[in-house]
Amino acid sequence: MIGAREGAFTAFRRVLARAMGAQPRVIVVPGRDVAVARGLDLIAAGLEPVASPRHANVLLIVGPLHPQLADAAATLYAQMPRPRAIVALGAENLTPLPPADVVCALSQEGLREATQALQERFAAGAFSETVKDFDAPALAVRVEYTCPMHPEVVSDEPGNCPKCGMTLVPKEAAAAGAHDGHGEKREHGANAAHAGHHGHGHQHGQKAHGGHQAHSGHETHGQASEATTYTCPMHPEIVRNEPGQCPICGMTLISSDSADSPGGHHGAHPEMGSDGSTGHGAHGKMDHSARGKMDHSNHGGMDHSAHSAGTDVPGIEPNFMSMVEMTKDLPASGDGLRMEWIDVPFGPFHPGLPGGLTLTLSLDGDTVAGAGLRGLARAAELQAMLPATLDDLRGALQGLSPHNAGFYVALLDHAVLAALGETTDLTVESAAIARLRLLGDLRWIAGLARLKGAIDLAARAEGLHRSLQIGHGEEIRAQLAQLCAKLQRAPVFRPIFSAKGGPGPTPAERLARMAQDIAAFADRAPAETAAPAHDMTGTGEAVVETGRGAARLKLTIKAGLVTDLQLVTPSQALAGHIAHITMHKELGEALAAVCLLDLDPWEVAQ
Amino acid sequence: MSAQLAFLAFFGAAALWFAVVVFRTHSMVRSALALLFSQTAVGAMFLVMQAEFLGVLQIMMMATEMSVMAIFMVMFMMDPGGLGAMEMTHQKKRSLWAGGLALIAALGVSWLGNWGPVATQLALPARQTELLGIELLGRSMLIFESAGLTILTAMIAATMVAITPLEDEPKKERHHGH
Amino acid sequence: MVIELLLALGIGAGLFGVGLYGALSQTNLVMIMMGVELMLAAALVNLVAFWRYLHPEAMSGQMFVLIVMTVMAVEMAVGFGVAIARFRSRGSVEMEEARELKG
Amino acid sequence: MSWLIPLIALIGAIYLLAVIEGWSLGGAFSLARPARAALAMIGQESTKTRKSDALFYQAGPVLLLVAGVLAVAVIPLAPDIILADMATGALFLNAALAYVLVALIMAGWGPNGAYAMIGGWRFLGQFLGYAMLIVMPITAVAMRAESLMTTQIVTSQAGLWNVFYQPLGFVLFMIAAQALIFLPPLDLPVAPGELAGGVEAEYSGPQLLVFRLARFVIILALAGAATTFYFGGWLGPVLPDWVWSGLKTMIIAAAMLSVGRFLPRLREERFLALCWKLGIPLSLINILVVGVLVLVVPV
Repeated sequence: MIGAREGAFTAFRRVLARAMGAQPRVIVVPGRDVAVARGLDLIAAGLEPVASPRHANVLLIVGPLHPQLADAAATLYAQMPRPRAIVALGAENLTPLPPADVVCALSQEGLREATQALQERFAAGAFSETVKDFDAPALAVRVEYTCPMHPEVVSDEPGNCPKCGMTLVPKEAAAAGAHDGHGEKREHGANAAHAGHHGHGHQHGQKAHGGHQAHSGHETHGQASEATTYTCPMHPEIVRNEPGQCPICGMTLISSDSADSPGGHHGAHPEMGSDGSTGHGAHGKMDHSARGKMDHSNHGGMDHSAHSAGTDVPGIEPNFMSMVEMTKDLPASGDGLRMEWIDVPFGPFHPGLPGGLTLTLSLDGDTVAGAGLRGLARAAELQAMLPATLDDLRGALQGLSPHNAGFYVALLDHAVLAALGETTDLTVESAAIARLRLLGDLRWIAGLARLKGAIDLAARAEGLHRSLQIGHGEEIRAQLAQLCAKLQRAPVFRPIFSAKGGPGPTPAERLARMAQDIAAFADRAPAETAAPAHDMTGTGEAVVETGRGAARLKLTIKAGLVTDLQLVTPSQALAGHIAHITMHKELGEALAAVCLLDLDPWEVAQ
Repeated sequence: MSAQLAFLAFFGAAALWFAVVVFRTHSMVRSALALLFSQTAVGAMFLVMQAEFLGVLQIMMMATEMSVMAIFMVMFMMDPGGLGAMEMTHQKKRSLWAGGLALIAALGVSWLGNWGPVATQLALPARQTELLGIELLGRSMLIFESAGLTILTAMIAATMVAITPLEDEPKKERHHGH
Repeated sequence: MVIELLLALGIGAGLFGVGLYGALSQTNLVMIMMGVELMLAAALVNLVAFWRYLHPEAMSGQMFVLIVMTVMAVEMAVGFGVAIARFRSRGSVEMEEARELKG
Repeated sequence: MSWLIPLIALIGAIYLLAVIEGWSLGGAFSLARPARAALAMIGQESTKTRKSDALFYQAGPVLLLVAGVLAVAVIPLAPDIILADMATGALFLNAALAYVLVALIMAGWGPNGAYAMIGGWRFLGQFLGYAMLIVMPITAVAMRAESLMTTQIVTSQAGLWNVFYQPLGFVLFMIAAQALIFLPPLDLPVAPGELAGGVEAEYSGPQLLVFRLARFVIILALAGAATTFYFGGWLGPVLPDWVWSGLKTMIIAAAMLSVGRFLPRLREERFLALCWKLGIPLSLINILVVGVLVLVVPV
């Protein structure tokens, strides 16, 4: 096993290994919702899904691993304690992850086989004398130094903050290799190092840590200092290529980009760009062993009048750092208490959000002060494959999203019919579409229930989803109606499903539609249209009502090839409202609001 | 050396050590929790001195108080993790002198004073608790009730001071934020 | 037996000294409150020691301890109320910045 | 040897609770499950986060366990099977359980992770809600028993169990207990769906085992406290004393573990508002009613 733990395989450890294999605790990539959409039942297969990678010993990859999630999956894998295993269901290329220990088909049968195989793998190789550290570009860490009070001050070397004179605090940023095309170095904070499950990676030994640091720190240093110039805040005529002291007044030189617009960065604070954590929370902690007390004699030349006139009032200690001065530019909070903000990534593998969706919340206490959203934007891949034959397109649409592929294919069929000039009567297909919608609704309910910890509801919704998926819809019609009625009426669930004023259909409307669908749905997939003639030409458009709003597809077909395609999905529009609907909300409430939107990460743009 | 003396010395040393840590660490959370452990050690001293009710009460109350202290420290400090190793003191020398003098004075008084005979007989804890209850609701009832009233007043007053006047609030936010 | 009393009083004196140093030397309101708490704890130790070793029969000694504990709680409540108000209006609870109180 | 019996009882009860939890949360009833999980955790490595406050990170779960064990110490299994029959037992239980808060703040702050930290501070908010609701019902119980000793509280219920004598206090106490040990629907500090485990999200291997173990000990302490305060402890016909208290404790603990399955998580400010606006007045009324009952109808 590649993820074995170092050590001799003693008799006692054999017992431990058997226990690990008998009851694997899995973390699912991209997420449990995807596993549900693929018709998998983890608990029935003898697996125990867990929320945190630290509690897991098996990384379960469901379906092909999207390249955009690969780095985050590597971080996730690195966060798992050893011994750890990788199970790939229907996934082939796992780089940068090591090859999977168990590869099986993407089905419940496959899952069962994988569980069996895991047991053997653990029993045989959970411990090993020789283990290799897992390393991936996404894990490499570059240390940069930032001021706890001025997050916009970023330097590659330790020293004092040019604005307030505080000792700069080391902070981890993503390695040079992990950021492709991000020009600004401050964006690293929100980038790959944070893209994983938690705000930081994890280390198995000091040697690995040191190695990363030395390696990446060295590499990026040269790159950064090339572009940056350093200037004195008091004497703008002094411009140097290297950090140092001003020859006129002795102040520490500050890098040009922080000198340019000290206020501008604060303005950008609510967005994801700058890492707003100032000391407390995700970064700043206890590490004063390396540094002594702040040595004032070291920067004796620091000119305090640069702050403001206020500091010179008699009776105030000469080296006093005014907190009023330092915090006055920071953005205010909704409650008027300006506190330190932290940017916390939720996702892409967050247990309460759709798998693949990355939500970054700026938290002020536990109140959301800003939000950013990143999906996988796979709709763009469709544009890249044009012109394409209808069959290719259909295949691509089927693989586009595990959640809404059914809708896409139905859209394609009806758009093609429209292009042929036939009247598209979606009402004919409405029973089949209603079933698709119901499946979506059940996943939506299960997701919300998981987020809110209502395990029973989640299990029920997932069970019904499974029955509906394998075509036992008629048998569970009554149960579906019962579930729907319960959600509409039960007082304990009312706080969740009574949200108003959000974009898209309100939860109450969606539940009402669900009740209609339960009465109307038929147990079959939308009928496929007959393949049109190979030389057909035309333009067609189709609209399908999904649970979250209308999806629209416009096609231009020339001589049997699709040359132009416009796919408009509800998630694209809904994603724009994220910042608005989460603003000033408590964290759990904000997550619930995002979850209520039922975004499909495969549709949301980056 | 009696067991009581040994335990008293142990918990006393712990209380003093944690008290010093409060002002020596840069991490605000550590500082607050060091104060908690100092107070807990004081509570343990009460237990050693056979004041069971007071000891348990002290241990219970301080856990809450100091945890609240910790979150306020994190809220109000620039660098709660202590990473920047900021200097957060002033008039250090004078304070040291003042603290030292107070210590010496208190020690002097306590060591020079004539405390008279020391009591050895003591009521059992259960009886003590009962007696304390009778004291509280008998002779000292007025004091006890005023203490309760003071706490209530302080709570209400503190809340009043802390909350924002509702009308000013949105204006200020707009002014600062954007 | 008097040695225990002296030890307890000595520890009380130590706590008081440390608390006084903290209350005078810290610049942050919350840290100053910590110093005050320590001084009050010193008073508590002394009170309990006096009760235990001098007048264990008088429950008013324990009563006094309860009152001091109340004072500690009141101090916290008022202190934090003031701290929040100051933080809201000034963005700081640093004593150096409470200039209007300096006269 | 008097401590040996409670200890064995404690270990057995914890195992049984773990089985119940696995059944309630995971869906499958399996006797071997907790043993396997424990062995697997022992075999895993303990991860260390970068720039953690190592002292708090290590001490958090241990303090939680210590708090739990101290709380269990004052719960009587039978008149003579009790680790420490303190004169202030009921208060001591509170004091020990107050350190759950400290342990969670330490465990939240220690690992230097956002989820853990939010979880730790969330628990402080939750504490402000339940703190009064756990003390005031106990006050009413102690009023009837005229003692803070847990054994005396049990004997005071010989005529009528407190659950019938002061049902209001019982309900409030159970809500507070659920919040104290952060079980769903009041599991804000761990919130698997929101914070991926919150305070325990960064723990792995043996440390996670200690954390989970401590949690079971505290659940047991609370269920034991509910038995002692409201269900007449060891009182009951035919069966031996310890069987009665053990049985009652296990039933209450099982109820505490499984009720959250059916309820969505309560939001923090809603919980706080409920506690302060409804809970505290109700517990004051409870004290008043019990006071009147004690004076007027001695049972």
